[in-house]
Amino acid sequence: MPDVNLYDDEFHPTPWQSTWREFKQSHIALVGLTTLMVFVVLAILGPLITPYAPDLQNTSALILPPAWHDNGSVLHLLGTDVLGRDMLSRIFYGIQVTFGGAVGAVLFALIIGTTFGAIAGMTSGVRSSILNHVLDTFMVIPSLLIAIIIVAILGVGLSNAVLAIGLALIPRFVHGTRNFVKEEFGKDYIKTARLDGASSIQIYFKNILPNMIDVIIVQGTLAISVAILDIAALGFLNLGAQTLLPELGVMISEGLATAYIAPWNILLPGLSIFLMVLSINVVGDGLRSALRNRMSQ
Amino acid sequence: MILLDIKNLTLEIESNGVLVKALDKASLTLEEGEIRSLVGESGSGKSLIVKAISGALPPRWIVTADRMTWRGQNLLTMNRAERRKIMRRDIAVVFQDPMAALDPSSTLKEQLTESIPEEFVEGRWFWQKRRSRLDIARSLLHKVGIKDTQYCMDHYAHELPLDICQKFMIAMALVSQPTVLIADDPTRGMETNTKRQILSLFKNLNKTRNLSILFVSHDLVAISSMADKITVLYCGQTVEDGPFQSVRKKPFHPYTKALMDSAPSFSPDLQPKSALIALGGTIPTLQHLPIGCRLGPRCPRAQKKCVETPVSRKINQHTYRCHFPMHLDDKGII
Amino acid sequence: MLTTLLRYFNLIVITLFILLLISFSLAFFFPGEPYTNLTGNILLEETVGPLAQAFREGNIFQQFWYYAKNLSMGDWGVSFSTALPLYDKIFQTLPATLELTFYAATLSLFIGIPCGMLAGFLHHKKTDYTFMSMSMVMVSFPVFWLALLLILIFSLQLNLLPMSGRLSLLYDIPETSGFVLIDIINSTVPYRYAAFYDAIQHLILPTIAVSFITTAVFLRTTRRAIVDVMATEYIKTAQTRGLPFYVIFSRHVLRNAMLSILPLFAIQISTLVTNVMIVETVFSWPGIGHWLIQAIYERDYPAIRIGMLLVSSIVVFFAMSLECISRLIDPSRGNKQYA
Amino acid sequence: MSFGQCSNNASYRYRSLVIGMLSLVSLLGVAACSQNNEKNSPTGHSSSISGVIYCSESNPGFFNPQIDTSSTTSDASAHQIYNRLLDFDAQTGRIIPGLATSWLVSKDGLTYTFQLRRNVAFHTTEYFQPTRNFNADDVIFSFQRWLDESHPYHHINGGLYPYFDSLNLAQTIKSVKRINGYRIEISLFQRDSSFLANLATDFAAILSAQYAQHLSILNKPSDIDFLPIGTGPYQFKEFRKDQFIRFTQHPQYWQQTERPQQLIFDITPSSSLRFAKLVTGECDTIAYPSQTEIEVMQANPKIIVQEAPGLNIGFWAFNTSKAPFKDPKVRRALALAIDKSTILDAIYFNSATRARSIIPPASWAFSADIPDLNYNPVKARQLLKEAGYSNGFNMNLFAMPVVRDYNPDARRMAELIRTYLAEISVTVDIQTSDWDKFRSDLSTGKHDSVLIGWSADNGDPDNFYRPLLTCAAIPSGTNRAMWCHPEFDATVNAAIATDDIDERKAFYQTANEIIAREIPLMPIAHAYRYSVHNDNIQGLTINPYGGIRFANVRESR
Repeated sequence: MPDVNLYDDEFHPTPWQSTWREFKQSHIALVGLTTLMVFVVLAILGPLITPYAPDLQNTSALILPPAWHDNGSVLHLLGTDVLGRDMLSRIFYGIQVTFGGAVGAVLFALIIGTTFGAIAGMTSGVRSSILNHVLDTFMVIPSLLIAIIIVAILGVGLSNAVLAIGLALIPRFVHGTRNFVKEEFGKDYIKTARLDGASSIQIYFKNILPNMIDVIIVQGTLAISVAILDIAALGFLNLGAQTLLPELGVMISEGLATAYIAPWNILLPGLSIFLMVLSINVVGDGLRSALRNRMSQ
Repeated sequence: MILLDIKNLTLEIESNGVLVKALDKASLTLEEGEIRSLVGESGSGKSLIVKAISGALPPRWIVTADRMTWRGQNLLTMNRAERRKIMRRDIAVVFQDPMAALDPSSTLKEQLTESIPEEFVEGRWFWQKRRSRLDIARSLLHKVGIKDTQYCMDHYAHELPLDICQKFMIAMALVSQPTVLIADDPTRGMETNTKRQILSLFKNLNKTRNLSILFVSHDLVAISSMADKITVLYCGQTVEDGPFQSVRKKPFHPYTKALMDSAPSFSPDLQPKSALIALGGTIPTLQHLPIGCRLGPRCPRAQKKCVETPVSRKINQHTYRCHFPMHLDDKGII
Repeated sequence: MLTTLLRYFNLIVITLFILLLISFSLAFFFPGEPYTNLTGNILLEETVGPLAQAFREGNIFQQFWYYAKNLSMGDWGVSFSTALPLYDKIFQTLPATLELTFYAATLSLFIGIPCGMLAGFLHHKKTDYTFMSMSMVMVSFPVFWLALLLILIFSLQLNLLPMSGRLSLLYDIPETSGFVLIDIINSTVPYRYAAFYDAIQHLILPTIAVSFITTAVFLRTTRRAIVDVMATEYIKTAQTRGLPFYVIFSRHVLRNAMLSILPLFAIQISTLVTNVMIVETVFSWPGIGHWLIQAIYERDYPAIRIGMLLVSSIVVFFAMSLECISRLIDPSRGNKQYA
Repeated sequence: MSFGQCSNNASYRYRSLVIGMLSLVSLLGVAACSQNNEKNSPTGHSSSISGVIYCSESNPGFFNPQIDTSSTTSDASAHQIYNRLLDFDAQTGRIIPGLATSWLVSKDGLTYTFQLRRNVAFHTTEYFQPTRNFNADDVIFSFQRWLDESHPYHHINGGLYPYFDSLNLAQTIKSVKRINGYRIEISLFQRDSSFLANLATDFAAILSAQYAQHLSILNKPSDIDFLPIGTGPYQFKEFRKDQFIRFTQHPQYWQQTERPQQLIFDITPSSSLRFAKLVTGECDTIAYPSQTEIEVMQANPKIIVQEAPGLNIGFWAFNTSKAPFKDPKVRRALALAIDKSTILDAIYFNSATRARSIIPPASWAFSADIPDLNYNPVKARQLLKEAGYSNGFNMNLFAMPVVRDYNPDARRMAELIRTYLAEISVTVDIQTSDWDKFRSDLSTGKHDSVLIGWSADNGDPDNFYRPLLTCAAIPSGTNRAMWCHPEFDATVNAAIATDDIDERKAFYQTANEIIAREIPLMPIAHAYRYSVHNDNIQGLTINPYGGIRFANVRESR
C-alpha cells in the first residue's frame, strides 16, 4: 500500500529526488558511489590517519612485501618501497594529491568551459560558427600534447600539470554547454521569457543554468575520471608531479626500478588509481542513465 | 465476414507500484469492405489499440482480451513469425507523422522497393527483379496520386512535403495488397485540400479494392465524409458503437452527444457568435481514473448508479454503455 | 555537396593556419631566445638567411612569413641536443607512431563495433550486461599501468613476447617507408620471414595496450547508438510493416547508428594518440611520442614546437575529414542547422 | 515484439566469447601477483641469424677513446674497434704484447723501443677501404696527434685529450722516432715507472694514418672520430643516437678468435629496463646491473653472474674553490654528518666494501691503517658552529644521472644525504641533468658538491691519485674537488719517480694521510664489478679495469 498521504495532494518529487530514486535503482551505481565516498574521505582525511609520514625512510625495512605476503610485516601493511618508505601512507597521500589535482583541474575547466560555451551558444552568425569550429578543433588535440607544451613553457610540477589538464578539458565542457544552450534556446519557455523582454544574460542565469546543472554534473564526474588518468600519466612520465610529491603516477615510475623484485610497488598504486577511476565512471554513468530515464518518463 | 474481432481488450501497465488499465474492456469489430472510424480525444488510447493490433506494444504492457481474432485465428496466442506474416500480407498500417515513420538515411525508392514481397516480383535474374520492383513501385505511386515519381523516389523523406510523404506511406502500405488498412490519424496537421485528396483516395481504394479501413481520428468532419460505422472511445472505454448516421442523429451516450455537438458544421442551427457547446472538466490522467463509468464526474446526467461500470447493451447494431442513455426511455425503446 | 566540401576545406585551412600561428608564438613563450627556439641555432652576427634578417629588424610579420616559408620548404630547424635536422628525425619517428595508431585503431574497430552491435541489439539481456560491465572495467584502466601489467605478465613471467622496440636489432632492415612491416615485406634480405615474425611479436603487446581502452569506448558508443536507433519511430513502423529482421537490422538500424557515431570517432582519435604516446615510452617504441617526451627532458624546444605542430595538424586533419565525410554521407544531418 | 528469441543460437556462441574475454582479465590479475615462478627458455632471437646484443647504458660521445674518458665511449670503441701497443692480461693484470710484439727498456729508463706486429689488417668499410696493413706510421700518427700541438689532427673535435693531459704525458715524452717500417723508439725526459701501464690503457688506441690522409683529401677530418677505422675485432657499421650501435665482424682480424656475425649495442638508459630485457632474452649481456637485481639474477639458472673486486672508488667531492667548502672544518662536519653504513646498505646492497681512502683494497698500494670517519652528527653540528655556520647554509648536490659500478643510483644516494644533512640544518638542492650537460657543468665548477667516482684504467695506483686530486687534473676536468695542494702533488710525483714498490707504498701512505686531514672528498665505497650474461653466449670474461671486451665471445646456441 503506498504510504497514505493525509492531505491527498500530489507528492511531486523535485527533479533531484526523482534522479536519486532513478539512481538508486541500479545497485552497481550504489556500490560505485560507496567506493567513491571512501576515496573522497581518504582524499580529505588521508594524511591524518596514515601510520607514517609519506617520506619517512625506514632503512631497516627496505622493499618489504605487503603484510599478507609470507615475509611481510604488519607494521607496513602494504609493504615498503626501495627507500623504505611505507606504501600505505604514500598511497593515501597519493590519493589526496591525484584526486585533489583532478578535482582542481575539472573545476578550473568547468568554470571557463561553461562560460565560453554559453557565450558561443548564445551568439550566432558567421563569427560564432568560426569560433565554435576552432574550439571544436582544440577538443581534438591530444591532452598529452597540451601538457607537454605547458610543461615546456612553465616547467614541471603538479600545479603546471593541473593547469595543463584543465586547459585540455575546457573544449569538452565548451562543446557540451554550447550544444545544450543552443538546444534550450530553441525551446518555447525561452521564447516566452524573451517575449517578456528578458535579456539573454538574464535568461541564461534564470532559465538555462538551473536546467544545465545536471548536464554539467554528469560531464564533471566523467571529466574527473579523465583528469585522474591524465595526472597519473603525467606523473608517470615525470612531466607533472616531481619525485618530492607522493603522487600515484610518480610512485609507479619509481616502482619501475625494482619492477621484477617488488611488483607490488607498481601494482598497488596502479590498483588504487584503477579503483578510483572505476568508481567515478560507474557513478557518472549511473547519473547519466538516471538523468536519461527521468527525462524520458 | 468479420475480419477483425476484438472483445473486452484490457491493457494494463504497472506505474509506480499499481496496475493501471489504459484500455478497459474495449471491443471493436471490422467487416470486409467496411470503413469503420474510431473516434476519441487524444490520450483516450486510440493509438494503443492500433499498436495492440499490430503487435508493436512494448513488452511492459499486459494484454488480456476475451477475444482478439483475425479471420478466426487468435492473435494473442500466435507466435511472432505468423503474426509478422499476417502483418506483412493482410494488415497495413499508416502512421500519423510520415516524417518520423520514414528512415532518414535511405532514399524513398529503397524503402519502397524493399517492402515489395517476393511473390509479386517476376524475372529470374536480379536485374530483372530490380526492374520489375521499380515498375511495381512506379505504378503504386501513380495509383496514390504522385505524378513526378522519379523526383520523389530519388529524394529523402525530409526533402519532400508532408502530403507527398503521407501518400508515399499509403503506397508502402498498399504494396502487399492488404485486406485491411489501419490509418492512424493520417491527415493530422494537413491543410484542407490535401486532406480532402487523401480522404478521397481512401474512399476510392475502398470502392475499387474492397479494402476495409479502420480510420482512427478525432476530426469529425473527415469521418463524416467517409465512415460507414463509428466507435467512440473515452479514457480507454468504448462508450458507443454503430452505423454513423444513426449515431450522429441519435447518440445514446452523453459523451457522443457532446462530441457531435462540438463540431460546429454538424449543427446547422447554430447562431453566429453563440457559445460553443463543450463538456466541463478535463480528461483524467492515467493515475486518477474514476471508478465505474469514466465519464462520471463530467457527465451532466451522472447519478449514483454510474459508479459501477455500465454493461454494453445493443439495439439493432447500435451498442452503448451507459446506465441512463439519451433518446431512450428506461425500457430501451427509441 | 560541393558547398560542404568547400566549407570544410577552408575550415581545415583556417585551423592549420591557427596551429601554425600557435607554434610560431610558442617560440616566444618558451624560455630562451625566440630565434633559437624557431631554428635551433643561435642568432649570431654572421648568420645569414631571411629569417635571421627579419629577426634583426624585429618585424614580426616578416619573421612569421619566412618561418612559414622555411617550414614549407622542409627546413624545420635543428634539434638542440643532437644538432641534426629535425626533418629526417621526424620522418624516422612519425611513421612508427602512425603504424601503431593504425593497428590499434583497426583492432579496436573490428572488436569494439561488432561487440557494441551485439550488446545494443540484445540490450537489457545477460550478454549486454556482461559487455557493459566489461567495457566499464576496460575504460577505467590507466594505460601506462596496463602496459606495465602486460609486460610483467607476458614478457617477464610467461616470457612469451618481447617487451621493447619495433624489431630485434639483429635484423638489419633498410628503412624505406618507415613502416616496419612494409619495410620488411619489400626488403630483399634473406632472413625476411624471421624478421616479419619477430616484428609481429614486437607489435602484439603495444597494440593490445593501446586498443584496450579504445575498444571499450567504441563498444559503449556503438551500443548507445544502436539502442537509441532501435527505439525510434521508423524502426517501429518497419517492424509493423513486417520486414524480416535481418533487413531491418542491416539496412536501417546499422546505417543510422553508424552515421550518428561517426563524428564521435573524431574525438576518439585524440585519446588514441595520447595513449599511443604514453605506451611508446613504456615499450620504448621509437615513435614521435617517445621522442617528444625525451625532448621535454632535454628542454629541446625546436623539437617540441615542430612535434606539437605536426601531431596536432595530423590529428586535426583526420578529425575534420572524418567530420566532413560524416556530413556528406549523412543526408538527414543536412536539415539540422549547424551549431 | 522483441528480437531476443529469434537469434538464441547466435547469442550462445557470443556468450562463450565473452567468457573467454573474462577469463583473460582474471588471468591478468592472478598472474600479476605471482612471484617469479619457473620460466621456460627466453624467446630472445631465433637462431637463424647470428649476433650478440649488449644493452649499454648511454650514447658514446665519440668513437675515439683518446678524446673522451667516459667509460661508455671506451666500451663502444676502445676494446671493439681499436688495438693498443700493449694489453693487460685479464686474470694476472700483467702487461702482455698487443700490436707491439716485444719491447726493450734502456737502463736509465728513458728510452723504450717497440717491435711492431706484421700483417695486421685495418677495417674495410663502405666509407674507407685501406690499401696497406698496419705499420709504424700509424703508431707515429696516433701518438703525434695528442702529443704535438701543431699536428693537423690535434684540434679536430675539440683538441682536448683529458686522460693524457691529466697525466701530463706530453711533458714526459720527449720524442717518438720511426726506426724502420716495424720498429719505433720513444724517449722520455725523466723516468716514469707507470709509462708502460699508461700505454696499455684504453686511451692509447692506434688509429690509421692512411684513413687520416684519405679524410683530409675529402676535407672531412672530423669523421675520424665519428666513423672510426681501427684494427680491432669488430668494424663500425651504423650508429643511431639513443637507439643502437651496430658493428660487424672484422674478417681479417690478426687474433684468430671465434666471434659472432654482428655485435649490437642496444642503448637502454634505465637499469631496470636493461635487467628486464636480459630476462626476456632481448639482450645477451647488460651494462652496470643494479645491485638490487643481482640476487634475483643469481637465483635465475638462465643468467650467469661473474663477480670481481673492482678497482674503483665512489666518493662525494666538495668544490673546494667555493666559499663554505674552502674551510676543511666545514668539509669534516659534512663528512661526519653522513652515516656511510646505511648508504652502503640502501644503495650498494652490500655488494661494495666501505672505503677508507681513495685507493681500493684490490690495489697493492692499499694500507689498512687509515683513520675512518664514522657517523657523529653532534660533532658535526659543533664543527659547523666553530666554522661560523651555526644556523647552517644551503648547497647544491650534483647527482650523476648515469649508472656506474662505483655509484649505482646517485640520485637515491643524494636523497638519503639530504635527509641526513637536514638534521644539521643544511638544506640540499639535488640537481641532475643529461650526462653530457652534467659533465660540462662539472668541468666549469657550477657544483657545490658532486656524487661521482672513478674506475682505474690500469693497475698502477698513480692512476687514482694523479687524475683525481693533483693540480694538473683541474683543467682536464677529472679533479672534481678543484683541490690544489702542493705538498700532495710533490708526494705523488715522488712516488712515480722510483721503481721500488715499498718506497712508492710509503709515499702513497703520506698522500692518504693528507687526504684524511684535508677531506677534499669523502670516499664512500669500492664496488664489486659484476658481469652478467645469459646462457646464449660464452667466453665473456670480467675485466678488473672496467669496460667490456667482446673479442673472444661466441654464441653457444
